Amino acid sequence: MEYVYAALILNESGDEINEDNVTAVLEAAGVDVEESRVKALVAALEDVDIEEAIESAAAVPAAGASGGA
Amino acid sequence: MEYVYAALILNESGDEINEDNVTAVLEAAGVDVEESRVKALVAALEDVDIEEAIESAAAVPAAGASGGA
Amino acid sequence: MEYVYAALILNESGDEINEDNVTAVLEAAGVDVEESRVKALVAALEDVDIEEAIESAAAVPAAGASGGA
Amino acid sequence: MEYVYAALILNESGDEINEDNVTAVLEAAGVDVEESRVKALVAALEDVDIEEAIESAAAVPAAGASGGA
Amino acid sequence: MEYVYAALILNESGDEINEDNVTAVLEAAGVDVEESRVKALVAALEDVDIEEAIESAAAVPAAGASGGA
Amino acid sequence: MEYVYAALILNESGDEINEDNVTAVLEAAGVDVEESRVKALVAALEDVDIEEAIESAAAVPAAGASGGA
Amino acid sequence: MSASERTTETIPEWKKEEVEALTEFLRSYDSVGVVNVAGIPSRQLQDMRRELHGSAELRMSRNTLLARALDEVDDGLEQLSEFLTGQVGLVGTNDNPFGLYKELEASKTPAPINAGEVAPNDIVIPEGDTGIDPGPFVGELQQIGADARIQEGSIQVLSDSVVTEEGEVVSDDVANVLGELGIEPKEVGLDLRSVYSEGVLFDPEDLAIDVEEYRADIQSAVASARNLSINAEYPTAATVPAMLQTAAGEAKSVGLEAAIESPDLMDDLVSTADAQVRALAANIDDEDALPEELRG
Repeated sequence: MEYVYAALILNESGDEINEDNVTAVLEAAGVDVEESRVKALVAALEDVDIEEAIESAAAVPAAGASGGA
Repeated sequence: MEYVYAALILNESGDEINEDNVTAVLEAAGVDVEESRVKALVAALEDVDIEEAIESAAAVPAAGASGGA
Repeated sequence: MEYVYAALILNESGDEINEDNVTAVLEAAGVDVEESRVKALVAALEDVDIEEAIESAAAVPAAGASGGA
Repeated sequence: MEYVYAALILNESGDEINEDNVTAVLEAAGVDVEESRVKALVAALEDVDIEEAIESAAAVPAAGASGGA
Repeated sequence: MEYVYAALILNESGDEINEDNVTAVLEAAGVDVEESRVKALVAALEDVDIEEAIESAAAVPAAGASGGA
Repeated sequence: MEYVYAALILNESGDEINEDNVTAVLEAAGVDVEESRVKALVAALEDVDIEEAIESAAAVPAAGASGGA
Repeated sequence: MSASERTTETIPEWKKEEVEALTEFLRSYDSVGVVNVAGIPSRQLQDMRRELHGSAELRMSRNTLLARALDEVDDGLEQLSEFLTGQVGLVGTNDNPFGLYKELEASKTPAPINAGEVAPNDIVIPEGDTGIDPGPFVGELQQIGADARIQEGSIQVLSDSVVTEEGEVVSDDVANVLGELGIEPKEVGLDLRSVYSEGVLFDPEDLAIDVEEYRADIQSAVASARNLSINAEYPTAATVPAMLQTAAGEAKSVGLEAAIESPDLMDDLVSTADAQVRALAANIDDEDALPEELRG
């Protein structure tokens, strides 16, 4: 989940969510960064309205997670 | 919320959640870091069982998200 | 359920949900394809609004989440 | 969601969920496959028991249905 | 319940739900048809919105699914 | 759903649920029968204990009804 | 400048040494706070010093000397001078000031209150059995406003009773009763008035962090990340199970909607059909049209 958190910090700071910035944040936290995961994250977020995606409860997950817990 | 995200990245990377590390993560994300907020976060999280909070969050999301909407 | 998943991938890629395409997807996944099931699937989906059916799935879990909380 | 569907088909066929197989399934469906997303998916699934994850979902709708009624 | 099922099949095929048609369906299924019940059913259904009645059951299946699991 | 209804009528009449019988019931109702769906239906029902499936469903609606009340 | 030179000339050697020692103390810590020590019995103060040992250090002296030492260090610490009134001490710590505040709060202990003191909060005699045998004490309780009776062989308080409101002066009678019951309504400890830490002056209100709020923030942050991961279809180990569930749920929903004759769906299709036939039957008024099992 650390990759997603990194994107969320950038979203709040206003810096662009690109591969360099995500990598920099993760490295500052001592994460052993995998380039492909960074790429995938940036690609996945490209067309996403982050604010909206954060707020709209991902339907199943919550339920599923609690069921699985 | 960026301060909390920073703590969560450190929690996942396994690096200590201390003032230096939180500041480093935030600065890497271009956040204009307020030292006192970092201090407050670090002091507060000393008393929080982060793993437990994360797990219990799994149950919360849907509700939390809709509550926050 | 693999036949249905195949149809759903085609639904997302935009390729037609026909016997050839469903068969191709399943074979690529190493499924031992039964022609009659493919035919039945394609016939059954003919009059169904897949997007709508998917969305009705999303509606349930969300409720589940709050119920489970 | 097509990447996840592809993983689920492989799970049912019994073929390994690796980058090559996921890519093959998606390409057969005419998806313009992004390598990094495949990598991210496969990495995320590494320690996940798919059957268990799906079944814990099955338990949820019940609450959802009655809760929603 | 077979009489009511016969009505449901006719409802989907679009053929009229009348005594002849209900009787034909039941006989094709090897049912020893009671004329008076067919009459009563057809009369009773005259004022029923079948689609609506079916949809009111739609909430159940999801629950049923988990119940069956 | 007409294919499933047809199978359930046969289940009640006691006649075998085979391709011929299902087809006969559907044709009597004016359905334009697709052989592949009949085949798939009969094959899929082979391992299903219909009475049990119905009973597990019957248990739920009650719950659903009380939930709705 | 000349004024300070003049005072320096006039102060005795021991004071100079004391100021020097205090200055050294101040310089050795990142954060320095002023604490109110009024009303703390000396033995309790000793205990607190010992508890702080290792994370913080408490120094007391005459307020004028404390002020002089603060001035001497002169890197912003002099801002603490205004809090040097009454019985105070200085605490130094290399912990962060929020941590210091938490520690001081945690070290506070209950203490009895004396007649003539101002109640720091509502003083309550709680409902319950006092364990005291019937006697004149019940009258004393009633007199100060406690809902007391003799019941089942002892004096009982029937409901929580406020005997002195916050801000009121504690009377002799109340103090006596509280003493008799062993009620300690005060919280005694080092009361932080202000902290100066690495360039910032903190009020106690700034330092009172709500740990529960941070816990809630973590949950909300996790929820946001989950939502984003799933909605953006970026799988992570934490969210991929949920995505699998969603996908499986979607397939099931499509399968049921289309009545796909799949072995995985047959149970559900049969139960759906059954539910539908029952729902329709429920709309039929004429019992003659219903199968025996559904007739009322």
